[in-house]
Amino acid sequence: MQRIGVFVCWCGSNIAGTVDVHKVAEALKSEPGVVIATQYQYMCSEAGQTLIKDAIRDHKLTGIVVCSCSPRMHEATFRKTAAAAGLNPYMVEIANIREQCSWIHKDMEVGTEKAIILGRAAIAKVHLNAPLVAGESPVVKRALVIGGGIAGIQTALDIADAGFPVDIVETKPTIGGKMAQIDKTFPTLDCAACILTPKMVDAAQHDKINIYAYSEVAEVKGFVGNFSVKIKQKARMVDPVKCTGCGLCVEKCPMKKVPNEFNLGMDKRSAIYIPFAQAVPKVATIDPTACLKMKTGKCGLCATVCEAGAIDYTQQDSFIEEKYGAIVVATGYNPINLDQFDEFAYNQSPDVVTSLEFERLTNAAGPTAGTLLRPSDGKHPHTLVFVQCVGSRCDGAEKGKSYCSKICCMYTAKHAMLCREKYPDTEVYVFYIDVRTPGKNFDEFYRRAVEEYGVKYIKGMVGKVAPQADGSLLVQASDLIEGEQLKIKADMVVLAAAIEPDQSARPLATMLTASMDTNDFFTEAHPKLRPVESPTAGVFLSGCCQGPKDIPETVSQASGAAAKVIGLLVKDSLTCNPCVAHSDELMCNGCSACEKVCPYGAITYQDKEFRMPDRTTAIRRVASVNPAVCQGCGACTVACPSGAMDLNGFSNSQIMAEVDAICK
Amino acid sequence: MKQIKLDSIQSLFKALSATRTLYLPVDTPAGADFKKYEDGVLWSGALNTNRSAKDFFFPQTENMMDFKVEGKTIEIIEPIRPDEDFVVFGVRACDARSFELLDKVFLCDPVDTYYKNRREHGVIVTVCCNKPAETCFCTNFGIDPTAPGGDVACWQDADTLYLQANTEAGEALLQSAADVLAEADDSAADGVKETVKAIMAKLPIQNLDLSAFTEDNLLNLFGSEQWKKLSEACLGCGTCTFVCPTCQCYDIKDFDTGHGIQRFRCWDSCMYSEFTRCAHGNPRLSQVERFRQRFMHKLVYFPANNNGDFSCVGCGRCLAKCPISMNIVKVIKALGGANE
Amino acid sequence: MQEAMMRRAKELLADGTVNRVLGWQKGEFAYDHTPAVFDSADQLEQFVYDDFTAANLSKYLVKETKQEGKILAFLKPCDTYSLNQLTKEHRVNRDKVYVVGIGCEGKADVEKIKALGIDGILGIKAEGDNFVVETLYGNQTVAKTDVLAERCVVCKSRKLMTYDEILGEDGEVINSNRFDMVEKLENMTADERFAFWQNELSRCIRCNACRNVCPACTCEKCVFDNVNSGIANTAAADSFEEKMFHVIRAFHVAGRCTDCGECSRVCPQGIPLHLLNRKFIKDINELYGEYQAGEDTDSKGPLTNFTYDDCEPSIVHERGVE
Amino acid sequence: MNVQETLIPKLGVVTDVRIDTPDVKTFRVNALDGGKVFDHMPGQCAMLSIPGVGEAMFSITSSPTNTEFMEFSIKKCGCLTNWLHQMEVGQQITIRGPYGNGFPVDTEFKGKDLVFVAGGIGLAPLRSVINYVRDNRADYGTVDIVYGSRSMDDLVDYKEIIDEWCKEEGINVYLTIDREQEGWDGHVGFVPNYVKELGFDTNKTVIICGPPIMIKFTLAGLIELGFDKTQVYTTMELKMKCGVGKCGRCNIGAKYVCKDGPVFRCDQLDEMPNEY
Amino acid sequence: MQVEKKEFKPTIVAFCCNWCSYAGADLSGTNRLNYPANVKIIRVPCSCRVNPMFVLRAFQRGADGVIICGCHPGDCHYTTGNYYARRRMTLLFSMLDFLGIERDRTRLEWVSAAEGAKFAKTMNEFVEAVTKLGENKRLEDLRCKKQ
Repeated sequence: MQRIGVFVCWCGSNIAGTVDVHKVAEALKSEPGVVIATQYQYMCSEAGQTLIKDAIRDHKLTGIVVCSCSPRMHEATFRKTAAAAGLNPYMVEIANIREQCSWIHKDMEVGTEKAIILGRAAIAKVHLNAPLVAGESPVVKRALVIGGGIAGIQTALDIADAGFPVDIVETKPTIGGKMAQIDKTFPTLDCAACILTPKMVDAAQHDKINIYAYSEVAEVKGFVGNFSVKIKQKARMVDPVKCTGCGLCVEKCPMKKVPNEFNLGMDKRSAIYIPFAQAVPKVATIDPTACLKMKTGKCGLCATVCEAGAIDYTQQDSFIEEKYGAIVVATGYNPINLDQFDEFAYNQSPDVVTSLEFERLTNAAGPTAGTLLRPSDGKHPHTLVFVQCVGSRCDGAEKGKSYCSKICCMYTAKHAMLCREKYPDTEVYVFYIDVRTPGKNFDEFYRRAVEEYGVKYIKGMVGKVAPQADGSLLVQASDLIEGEQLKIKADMVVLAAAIEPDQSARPLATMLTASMDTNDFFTEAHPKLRPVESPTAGVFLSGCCQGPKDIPETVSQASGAAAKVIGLLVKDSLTCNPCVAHSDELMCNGCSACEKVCPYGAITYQDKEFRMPDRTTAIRRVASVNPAVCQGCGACTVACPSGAMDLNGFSNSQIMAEVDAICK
Repeated sequence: MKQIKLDSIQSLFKALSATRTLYLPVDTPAGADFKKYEDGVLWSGALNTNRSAKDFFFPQTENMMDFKVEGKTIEIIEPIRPDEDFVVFGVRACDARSFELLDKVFLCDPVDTYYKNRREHGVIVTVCCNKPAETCFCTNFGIDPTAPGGDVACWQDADTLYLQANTEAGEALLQSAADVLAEADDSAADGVKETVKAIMAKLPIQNLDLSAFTEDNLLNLFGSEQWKKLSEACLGCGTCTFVCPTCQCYDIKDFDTGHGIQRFRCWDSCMYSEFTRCAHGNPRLSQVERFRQRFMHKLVYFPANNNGDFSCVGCGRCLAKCPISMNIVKVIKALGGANE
Repeated sequence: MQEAMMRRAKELLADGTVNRVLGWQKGEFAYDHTPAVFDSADQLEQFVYDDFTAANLSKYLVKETKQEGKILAFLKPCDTYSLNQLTKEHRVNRDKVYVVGIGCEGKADVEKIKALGIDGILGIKAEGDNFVVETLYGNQTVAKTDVLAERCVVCKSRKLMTYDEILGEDGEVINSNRFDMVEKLENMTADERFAFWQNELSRCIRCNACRNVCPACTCEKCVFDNVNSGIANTAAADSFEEKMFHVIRAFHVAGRCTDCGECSRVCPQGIPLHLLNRKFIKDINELYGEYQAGEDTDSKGPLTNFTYDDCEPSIVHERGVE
Repeated sequence: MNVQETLIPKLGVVTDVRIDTPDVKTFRVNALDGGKVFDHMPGQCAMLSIPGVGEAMFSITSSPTNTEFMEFSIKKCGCLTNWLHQMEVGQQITIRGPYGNGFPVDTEFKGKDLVFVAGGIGLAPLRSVINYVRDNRADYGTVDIVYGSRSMDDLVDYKEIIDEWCKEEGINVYLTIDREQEGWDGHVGFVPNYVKELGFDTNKTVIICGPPIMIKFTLAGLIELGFDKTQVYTTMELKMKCGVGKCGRCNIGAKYVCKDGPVFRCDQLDEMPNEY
Repeated sequence: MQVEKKEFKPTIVAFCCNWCSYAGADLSGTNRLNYPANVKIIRVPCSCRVNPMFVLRAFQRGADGVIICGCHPGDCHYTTGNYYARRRMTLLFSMLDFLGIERDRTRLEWVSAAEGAKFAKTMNEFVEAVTKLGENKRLEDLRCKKQ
């Protein structure tokens, strides 16, 4: 039985105007456990708080109920008051008799009666309150960034500049990501490499940044402030420390017929390779599926020519374990596979290319050294057709994505414009559903493409691209504005393929217990207010893994995520919300229902030995809640059939006691 | 002996229900159960009801008293005890015997006044079982369904019901329905009795060897290895206890109604894991122990305290209703022979 | 079949694959077989398998897989759904069970035989499509289909969902009309539905047989047994409590119930409890897409899942009869 | 007496609360109009209840010879006892009883030398007998009391023991605690061992109450000393609901603890199944 | 003499999530938007904290209507809580309907922190609907009725 004090606030006339506060205090005095019930003009005032503090001490109160304004207003105030008087702050309950009573009811009798009932409910609840102590968990002052594209690099640089060590894990042999493959950037037409590579170098040279290239995250354990991550370093067959990146091995490698993924397979590379000239780390990598030595055991030429002695054919995948306080996901995107879009003849003609391939074809470091040539015959194309929304905004269709890929309108305008600028003899058509240009200088950019560069924008969809015997492509399309069917004989067709999250995102999300939407984009903690955080505490989102975005947006989100990470890492420890779920291990079935509904991944299972009722011991699978991660929503408490899961501060019995008090 | 034609049996029910509440077995969507007689309610032809007739004297839940608690003071409000006279018609011999067994528990010192009060207000009309089932084994406990007992015993042939008062209350009851009853020869029901006796002789569960179940053998039986195997499939539900006419364990609980505390008692089952749990532990932690308790109670403990009377009447309800078909007959057969 | 099963059980015991066998033991009568664990070939002489071995054995595996060694379990198709669900919920260690799946053509319900007015059953022999029932009052012949258990009449699947080997023929998922009764109730007026359930549930004696037999109800401690839960009760003191018990129980197994029908089979008062579970299954199928609990061991159950465009609860107003 | 008087409780009021140990309090209970709620014999029990919280059986700690009030020494171990421990003077409770057989103080014990062996809260039921014997001193022989607890602070009724029992002629008090403790210069060690060390004359009658494990080892020690089980009495505790042998809960074999017990002679226990 | 019939005032329990609906209720107070006093609010962290047990408990203890309010789908403070609540309550309400309990006794409504007016309107509508149904008879516990 608690010793409860009830404090009814007048709030001037705000409450006392329609609630007879004296009567409320008088009525609540006879409730079980109430040892003092009093009223005062302003409970939140210095004098009011003193009254509460004195009562706590004088009457040895174990719980207090304040009948006043909304707990959203002054719950924190009165908790502090209680704490100051030596009472656990979670032994305070507020009965909201202002916003939810005096302000909505005009009749004194009605308001008073309701206030008494609300007071009773709060008393019934406080009877079952238990003192709660906020736990603390230490923060490891190191961040992990997963993905080394522009998003990851920017996040890492910002965190590192604030003085915290950062590791970047990149699955490719080099960082740089998609931006490294891009030629120019809209709307300014800067050279992508010119602005990206310095950042890559900055990252590489930053004493707080450590890059694990050609590596993957293998396992994530722990929680905010204290993640433990296992990183798999894939075998490169080249010692990255010894390798000087001289490129001699690449030159001498006899196996030179490997499709070059950096150029999207449009040219070949050798079995030992450095993806591109500005790669970071600039270290060679042996492709074991192509290397003659690895496949047949015969060759070993690279080892012979390597002066640094960096080649090591026996190298194995290795694992590193590291602790982090925060994890940033920056896994980026890929264009979708176009196998399902047969109407565009992508698989039938080499002259039908994706926009990213087109980037490589116009890039000075690309397979054609920057000259726009048709992949099929290396001739200069004259008529180019750009098709927008290939796989984007396919609502209801069985193929493609329902969302807008966001960047296609602008890069297509860029491609079309560059085409016309470099090769004025070309005719450039762009087929679109809508042109979406909501960004700084975006619409101006698009209008320049149309007005200054004479790109022919046609609202309509391409129905079919048919390769012709003469090597040309017959594009059949409809012009929705003119209402006519068009047939265009094109030399090249460029498809603005939809973008989708990288394949690695889904398994990573599982490891991180971070939630994803149906398109495999990571969900943010709040779509408006917490767009750079995952609902899983300590996991942050940067770049296209959260949704399609262009470079400036990516960079700003990257910096945003970095700011959040820094905000976390500057703390020495995290104070946990004590109103979290907890599992009664004796009743837990280990069925995983709670784990499945937890948005934060706060619930884990372990096999524990128990003494069973029949005097035997048994190993049982039981849930445990990490109070540092749990946010206290209570979803698990209802998912749990046995009632083993309960929520501090809002326990089953507390809520039922309130129900009982209200209904009686 | 009195008689009435079956086709005018409704007039008997009307007459009986005129002065008191009449309960009789009525068909429900699944089996028969005792229901209050109202116009047009038909007497079920079923051999036995799903629930036993013990409800009438020992209902599943019964309000014992109320409390008003205010501050430090308590007020005890005694319940209003039902004072309505009632008659239960159609009780079988086995259930009729169960009342005698319940009496031994509830009417021994100190008397349970709740039970006693109901018992004093009830009149029992039994009916001879014309078509015993394979699950019937009442004869093992000395019950003769052709002499079903109660305040009034009845026999039924193809078209007539014969009634014989056994007690003063029974006489009074028949008197109250004298208008619809005709006189009958005392031997009128002998034919029915003979037929039933002949059928009884063919019942599959007869001559159960109960000789092992004595107080002397208590520790032997208690320690038997058989319990583990017998109880292995037991689900720990309370079906057997709740359909049993002689199970009488109860719980006393308080319920906060929001405007007072109601103290009620309700059936409880020794098969339930919570039955003996208390603040400092539980002496019967496993289902084996609980299962053993139930059968030891029926076959050994109860007889030890009650002149050797077994606390089973062979009604066969547990045989028919146990979800896993484990029952007292299987237990008797397993243990009866196993011990000297 | 019984012979084949006994033979196989003895083989598997002999070669050490398993050390125990979960099956059924011969009863007192022709129809009252008890689930049992056999640990020797000798004991297996008591093994029985026929039209009356109806109990779903999967729940026993919760307890049994905590013991040493592997156990052989003979499971009917509906039992395998339960086992899958239990495996999914980590209640049963699937590695410690050797499942011999047995084809099933449906089980007979002795209550249905009795309901035909056949009393004093001394023996039941299967002869082709019929049962010859020997009784105290003479022999009678009934068609098997007439006494098929209700749950088997509307059987949803005769396909084994998980097994290590099969004895007999594996069947198919059946497009059954198991929701007919639920639909019939849905089409009644609210008053009629209330009257129907009032009549059914008022017979409940809170014996907990439905809960204790249910393979989805394997809680370490049921909320209704836990004095601290605030809703614990042993016997219903008011008609509200039966409703509370059955609604909450149905809710706790919603999305997990495999519709094995054990609850209705064991109810001593013959309450069609499976209709409550089936109502949830029907709702889930209609509102959230077809879902059959026990079909697999890794899918997310409908109540631990959602989509952004799920219907609102107000849909209740738009369906069925007010 | 019928159940109307036993199942329906009487009202009592707490007139004094004494803190004995950190988890044991002794409550003095009177009828609402003063005096005792009912009379009882040593070793008998009563059902105490707070409506809405619960009802449980407690042994009556005070002696029947005390005509003014009853006392209950209650250890905090569950929902109801937690609640009872929060009670203040003036709190009403419901009480029904007396239940059980009690100790055979007027028959078997008469004229005998008595040895009381208690551990922890196990002193509660024995205190009633001890004080009864003290008040009828002439009827009994010598009295030895062996009482042990985990620590000095856990000795119930320490004050009464020191101030009254120890000072009384013909009563020998032997106190012991489980482990060495500052401020304690008495015996240290477990009760069963201490009993063996003391080695009582085997014609005495022994009354034991305490944790089951203590009873078990003390009994074994007594038998070693040459005692017969018929000379040893103990008192049991099980879950009880009705107190009148009808609710079916507290049976050990064919005996109901609430009615046939709680006091049993140790040879009787041998005839009962080991289910307690 | 005319017997004055006491006007039926239903007891309504409203479970409101802390972040949206409870704030919405506060706002309707701040804006002095009237709704009947028989609505009593219980604050829960999220609509997904509402256990079907609580709803039944309320009816048992004498509530005539139970309403659950949470953040709009997509706005849940805990991102997904209200989606679970939506499924749970849909199934619960459907089951209660199946048992013949009046549909208008239960309701789930999404009310944001800005929707003070919607909160008041919803409560007014709900109280009106429940008043029309009269006393809760089908899910009552006779013991809890006021004598």
